[in-house]
Amino acid sequence: MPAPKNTKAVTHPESLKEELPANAPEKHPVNQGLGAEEKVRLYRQMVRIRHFEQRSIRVYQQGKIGGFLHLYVGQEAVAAGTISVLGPDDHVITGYRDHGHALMVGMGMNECMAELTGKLTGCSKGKGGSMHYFAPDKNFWGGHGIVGGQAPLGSGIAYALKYAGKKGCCLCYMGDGAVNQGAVHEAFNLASLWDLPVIFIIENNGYSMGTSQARSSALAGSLAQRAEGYGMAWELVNGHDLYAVRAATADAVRRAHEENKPTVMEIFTYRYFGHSMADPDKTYRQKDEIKEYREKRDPIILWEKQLLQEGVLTKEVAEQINAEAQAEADAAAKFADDSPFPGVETITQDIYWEEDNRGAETSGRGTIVFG
Amino acid sequence: MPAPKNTKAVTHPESLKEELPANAPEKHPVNQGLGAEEKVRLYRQMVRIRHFEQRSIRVYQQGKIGGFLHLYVGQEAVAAGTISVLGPDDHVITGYRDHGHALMVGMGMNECMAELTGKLTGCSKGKGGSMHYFAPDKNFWGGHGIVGGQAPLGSGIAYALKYAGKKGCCLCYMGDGAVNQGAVHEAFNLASLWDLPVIFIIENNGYSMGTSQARSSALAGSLAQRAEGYGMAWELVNGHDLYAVRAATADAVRRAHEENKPTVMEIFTYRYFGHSMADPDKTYRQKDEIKEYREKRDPIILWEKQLLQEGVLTKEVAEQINAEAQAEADAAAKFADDSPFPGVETITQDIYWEEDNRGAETSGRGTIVFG
Amino acid sequence: MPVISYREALRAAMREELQRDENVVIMGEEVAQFNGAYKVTEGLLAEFGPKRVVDTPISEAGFIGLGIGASMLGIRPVMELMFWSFSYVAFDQVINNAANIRYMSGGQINVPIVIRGPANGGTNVGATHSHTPENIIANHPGIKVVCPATPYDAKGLMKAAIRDNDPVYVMENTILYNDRGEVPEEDYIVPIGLAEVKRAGTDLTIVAHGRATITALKAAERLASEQNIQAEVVDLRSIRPLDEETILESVRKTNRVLLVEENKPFCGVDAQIAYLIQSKAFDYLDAPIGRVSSIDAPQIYCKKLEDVQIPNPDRVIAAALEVLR
Amino acid sequence: MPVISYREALRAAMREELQRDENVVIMGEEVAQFNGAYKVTEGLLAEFGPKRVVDTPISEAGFIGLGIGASMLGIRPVMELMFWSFSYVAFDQVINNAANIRYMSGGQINVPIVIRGPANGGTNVGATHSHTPENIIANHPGIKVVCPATPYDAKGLMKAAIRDNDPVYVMENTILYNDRGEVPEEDYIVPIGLAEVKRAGTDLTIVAHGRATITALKAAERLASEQNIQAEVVDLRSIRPLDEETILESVRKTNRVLLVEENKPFCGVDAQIAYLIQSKAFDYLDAPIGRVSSIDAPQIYCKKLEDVQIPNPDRVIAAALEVLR
Ligand SMILES: Cc1ncc(C[n+]2csc(CCOP(=O)(O)OP(=O)(O)O)c2C)c(N)n1
Ligand SMILES: Cc1ncc(C[n+]2csc(CCOP(=O)(O)OP(=O)(O)O)c2C)c(N)n1
Ligand SMILES: [Mg+2]
Ligand SMILES: [Mg+2]
Repeated sequence: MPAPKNTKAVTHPESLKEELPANAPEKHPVNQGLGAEEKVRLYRQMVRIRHFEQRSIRVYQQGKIGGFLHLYVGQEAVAAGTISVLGPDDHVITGYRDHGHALMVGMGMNECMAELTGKLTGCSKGKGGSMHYFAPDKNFWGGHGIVGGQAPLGSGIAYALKYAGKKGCCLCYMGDGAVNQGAVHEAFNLASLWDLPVIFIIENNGYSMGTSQARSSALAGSLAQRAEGYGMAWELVNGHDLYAVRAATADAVRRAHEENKPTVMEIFTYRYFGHSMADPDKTYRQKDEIKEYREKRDPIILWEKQLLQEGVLTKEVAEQINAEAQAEADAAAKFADDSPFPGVETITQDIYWEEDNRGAETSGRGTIVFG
Repeated sequence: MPAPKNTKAVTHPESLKEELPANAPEKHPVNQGLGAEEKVRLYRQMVRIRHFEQRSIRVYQQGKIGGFLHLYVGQEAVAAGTISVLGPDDHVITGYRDHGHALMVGMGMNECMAELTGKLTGCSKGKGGSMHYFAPDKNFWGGHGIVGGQAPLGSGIAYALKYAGKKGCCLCYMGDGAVNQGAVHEAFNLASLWDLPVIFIIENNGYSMGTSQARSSALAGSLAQRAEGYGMAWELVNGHDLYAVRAATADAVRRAHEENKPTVMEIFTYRYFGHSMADPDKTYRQKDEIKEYREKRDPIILWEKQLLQEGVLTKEVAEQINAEAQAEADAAAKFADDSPFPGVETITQDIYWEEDNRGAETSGRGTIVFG
Repeated sequence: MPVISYREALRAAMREELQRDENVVIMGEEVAQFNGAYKVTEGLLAEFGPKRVVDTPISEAGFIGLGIGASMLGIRPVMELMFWSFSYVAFDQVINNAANIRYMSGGQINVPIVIRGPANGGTNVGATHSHTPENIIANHPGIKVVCPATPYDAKGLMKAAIRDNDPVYVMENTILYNDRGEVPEEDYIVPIGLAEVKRAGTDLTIVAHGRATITALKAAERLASEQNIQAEVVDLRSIRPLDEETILESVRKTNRVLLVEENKPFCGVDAQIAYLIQSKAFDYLDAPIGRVSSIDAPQIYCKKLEDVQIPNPDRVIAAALEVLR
Repeated sequence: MPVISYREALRAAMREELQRDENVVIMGEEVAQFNGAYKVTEGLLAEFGPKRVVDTPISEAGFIGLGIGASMLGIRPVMELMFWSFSYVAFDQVINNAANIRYMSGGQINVPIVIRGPANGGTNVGATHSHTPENIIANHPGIKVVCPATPYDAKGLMKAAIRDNDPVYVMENTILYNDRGEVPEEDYIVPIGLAEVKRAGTDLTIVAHGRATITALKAAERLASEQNIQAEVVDLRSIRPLDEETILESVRKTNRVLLVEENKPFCGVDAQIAYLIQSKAFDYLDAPIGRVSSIDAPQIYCKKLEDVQIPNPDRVIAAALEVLR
């Protein structure tokens, strides 16, 4: 087993007080090779995620989105950093807090916003909703609502890649609370036993709904350290630092591509909003804690500072990028508004491939769908 | 986390070549305090388990037992060693390979044999069978057929003991293959998070059906070491040595009683027969391996030798004990033979407590059972 | 009588039983410090403390199995599933361990556990979160299943469930949580296994359970005012045990039946009721039994369509008229 | 035509599909090196090697979820559950992930997985190992369920299942594994969603599936020889999609119906069939629909009683005579 680099346990809110020791991630080849344009592009991508979500809050408050809306605000560097190092044969699957990943794999704000409002133009034709975005054409396999349920699927995607002889891997995201689901443990064992190119990414934002990590998980040091029990490599990562996220991901991707070996990455991050829009966020953490993270650890502010310092970004360009992202989000909201709802007949479509593609050669005649 | 004593990885068939390092378990207080009579009693108990099971093979071959019959032969020191250190508030739960535990908690051969043949006089009135023995009056909560499904139950028994303020614990047994079930992982986390007095005992006999441990479990060192990921104490134990089993169990029981802390014990043992009577045992291990274990590691032979050496047992007494056990098993087979089958009316009994105990004050009137 | 919400009624039941019996423990995700994902358990931690009201990790198989184990020794756990949909990750524990241990032990052990939480669609959360498993769970002997439709029944059935010595699964409905109704302050239970005629009528029997009862009652009012049709509405309340007699009595009176449920139709509860009625009241039937269920597709996200997918008064009325044709 | 066993028929189907399509993978506990717990996959590892025939740890949720994930990318996994009873520890994967992903993705993804294994009682292994979940699984739209009763159907349905682009769950029966029958060597499939009249008759329709079909056929022979009653036996073969037309056609001819299944009765498949028949052939029914299911208790261990609990020809004949009274 490769020796893990950061074995120090850092949990919330300690990660506020003390940053994870980092091995000069900016010097990592994956970051060294980054051009100015790409750095600004990463900034733009994070900003777009944030504006999309902030705009979705308003759409929700207007009553146009029902059900759940789990915001990613504060966690942008995780999706941006991890997905930005992927190649054409690398794939992504995640839980219900999926907007950031969706935009990063290249889904458009329009189809994403329209999905939230249940419109026909949504990425899932209004059938999946916020928790269930999908874009297989962009190697994005969802958006899954059952906590931890995507872990076996992610291993399966990796299995298929290996089976087909691709040099690819699957990033499989989950929350800190998800790690206590049985399916995750079974997926860990299978991934390590069969040498699958899957990277389990624990987005540790300190809480599962209203439960702090300390109240949900028994630990020796960190959640990722459980990987040791399966002989799997693991890593703790500062999720507020884009360079750090990219560096660690690049190492894990290399391990997957070259050795077909899985990794568990635990990325420390933070969500500013409640668990979902339905969470009044009053019982389980202090407003001060949120404020401190916002001020000291905001991944976008930190990256902006970094780029300003490096001289690849100016205040003006940053403002312009923000203005464009806001305009794009506004346009997406309008697009969603203007889009039609799906017709009643769609309720019974997309259930079975064989029904949707029924032709002369389809031989079954059973009644599949009845009203 | 208490430092585990044996961190050396020993898996089958290495455990044949090399014994686990032991810290002179015979000197452990729990063994030092053992009188001659008690030592002979332990011998008798192991011998009784073996004769019961060997007799059950004949009953099976006579066609009087159907379904599954999972034999414990070879593993006797595990049940004998662990259960012999328990007190009145300590409880036991296990999987389907449950005959050894059942006899050790004090269940009679008669009710056990009659259960195998589906008789009314069986411990579960012929309703549970080989995999589902129960004796709550003896703190024995089964006998469970779904691999790993008993792990949460065992934690729950420990939870109840703690809730009621008892100084007791629950021994929860499972096989080496069971550790890869999600429910086991969830139970591990809960037990450690909530400080439950449960002792998970992995009876590592090297195989889950026809799958060697190496083909089912990804490991750093040992299965028990996974406990570390939950901040739980763990221990590797030589299951062929009764003193070693007792010493390690006594430590874990103390930890449970005094600190309300769980432990994972991995006990190396071996089964001589196939997975169940239905297993032709031809594909996954060599006959030589079985022979070597039988000759070099048989827990009963080793204990007999030990006691002969200590001078607390003579060849004659040993033979007499064997003869008595055999006679007892023969009598149990006859008892089972002579016992009546349950009547058809019993099919719909024992489903609901409220039905079985329906009285004037029972207010529901719904039809619960229909033919 | 005080008028309180369905949510408050459930909470009152739990509070009273926590007071009455020191072995009652409330357990589940976010039930304690967060005051419940739907605030059903609000205030219970403050009143009873952390020994009696316990937050769990997201480990449904683990904590439900733990509750079953504890119940074998006499603890009476009342476990919240944030959604009954999540019973699918704990299905083995929910079925095998809760339903079979009494039987397999020849009656030596009983499992007095309650599992409760919402089991409904209609809240715009998509297919994974909108299962209504009363039928698939009630398929298994050894388990009891109740689906209260009103605050009165919610409290009475919950108290009966907690006192019951068998596993009782209470399937609530988030859309009903704010519904208000009269609920006595005195101790009472609604016996498990008793249906109730929620509206008397002569022309047609509508059998429903859970929120479908409310839908059926609305439809019945409109049938009366708009069409002068008097529908009798039988609320099952308890799915298993099932009160066959109350159903059959009504059918023998009206001779026409419409079954309404929010379940998916294939092998739904109403399939069983249809079998029952044709089997035991065949000669009383003047027309085929009608049925309104959720449209047979995974639950759709789009709220506008989900409101069509789930039975609504319009669909019930149309089906009733069909049965009366 | 060669006469082979049900077991061999299943194996032949898998072997032929392994040869035909390099994306077909056999996976499950003990399917490879051990040659299958029931020897259904015997010889496949030797013939196709460890890339195509894969042993798994005892992690049903894990490996079935893995299979579903792989199937989204075009692998066609044929997963063995040693018992369908063990689907309960994988229920979330079996239902939510397999049945809903196509729908929730707006049709962008399909899940061409097959899950197969025995789903039956009658083998003296007790309640936890004797579930027959065809009804509870078929309750969920998005899934297909088939229950072959003969070697011919076993091979034809298995091949159809593997070629199908949707999740198809094949529920076999250990007691049938040694049954022998004629099975063509040429390539053929039995279309999913087609019932078959396995015995023509005029006096009574018996609808059955799985091993209950064999029981029904035995009963029908005895009814003919002992009572001169000609029963028509309709074998559903496919539970979902359900071939309503074949059932209704038979009912319209005989006007009397008996439903036989090994399932527990409450919300069983036959509850749904009863609803269907009374709904669409109400005027053709001369008597209430009869029903024989397993006696409604957890599966009993005692073999002598289990043989009574499960439908047998005696019980079927008695019920048939009742329907014909
Ligand atoms: C099996 C299951 N149990 C419970 C839930 C309800 N639920 C949704 S998200 C969540 C908290 C998850 O927390 P975490 O894994 O830390 O992810 P985060 O929300 O912080 O991103 C819970 C309890 C669910 N969706 N699935
Ligand atoms: C969930 C589940 N999957 C599969 C099985 C079938 N099965 C019974 S025992 C067994 C092997 C278990 O091996 P192990 O845990 O090592 O225990 P051992 O039999 O060696 O005592 C299997 C696969 C089962 N009973 N339950
Ligand atoms: Mg979290
Ligand atoms: Mg083993």
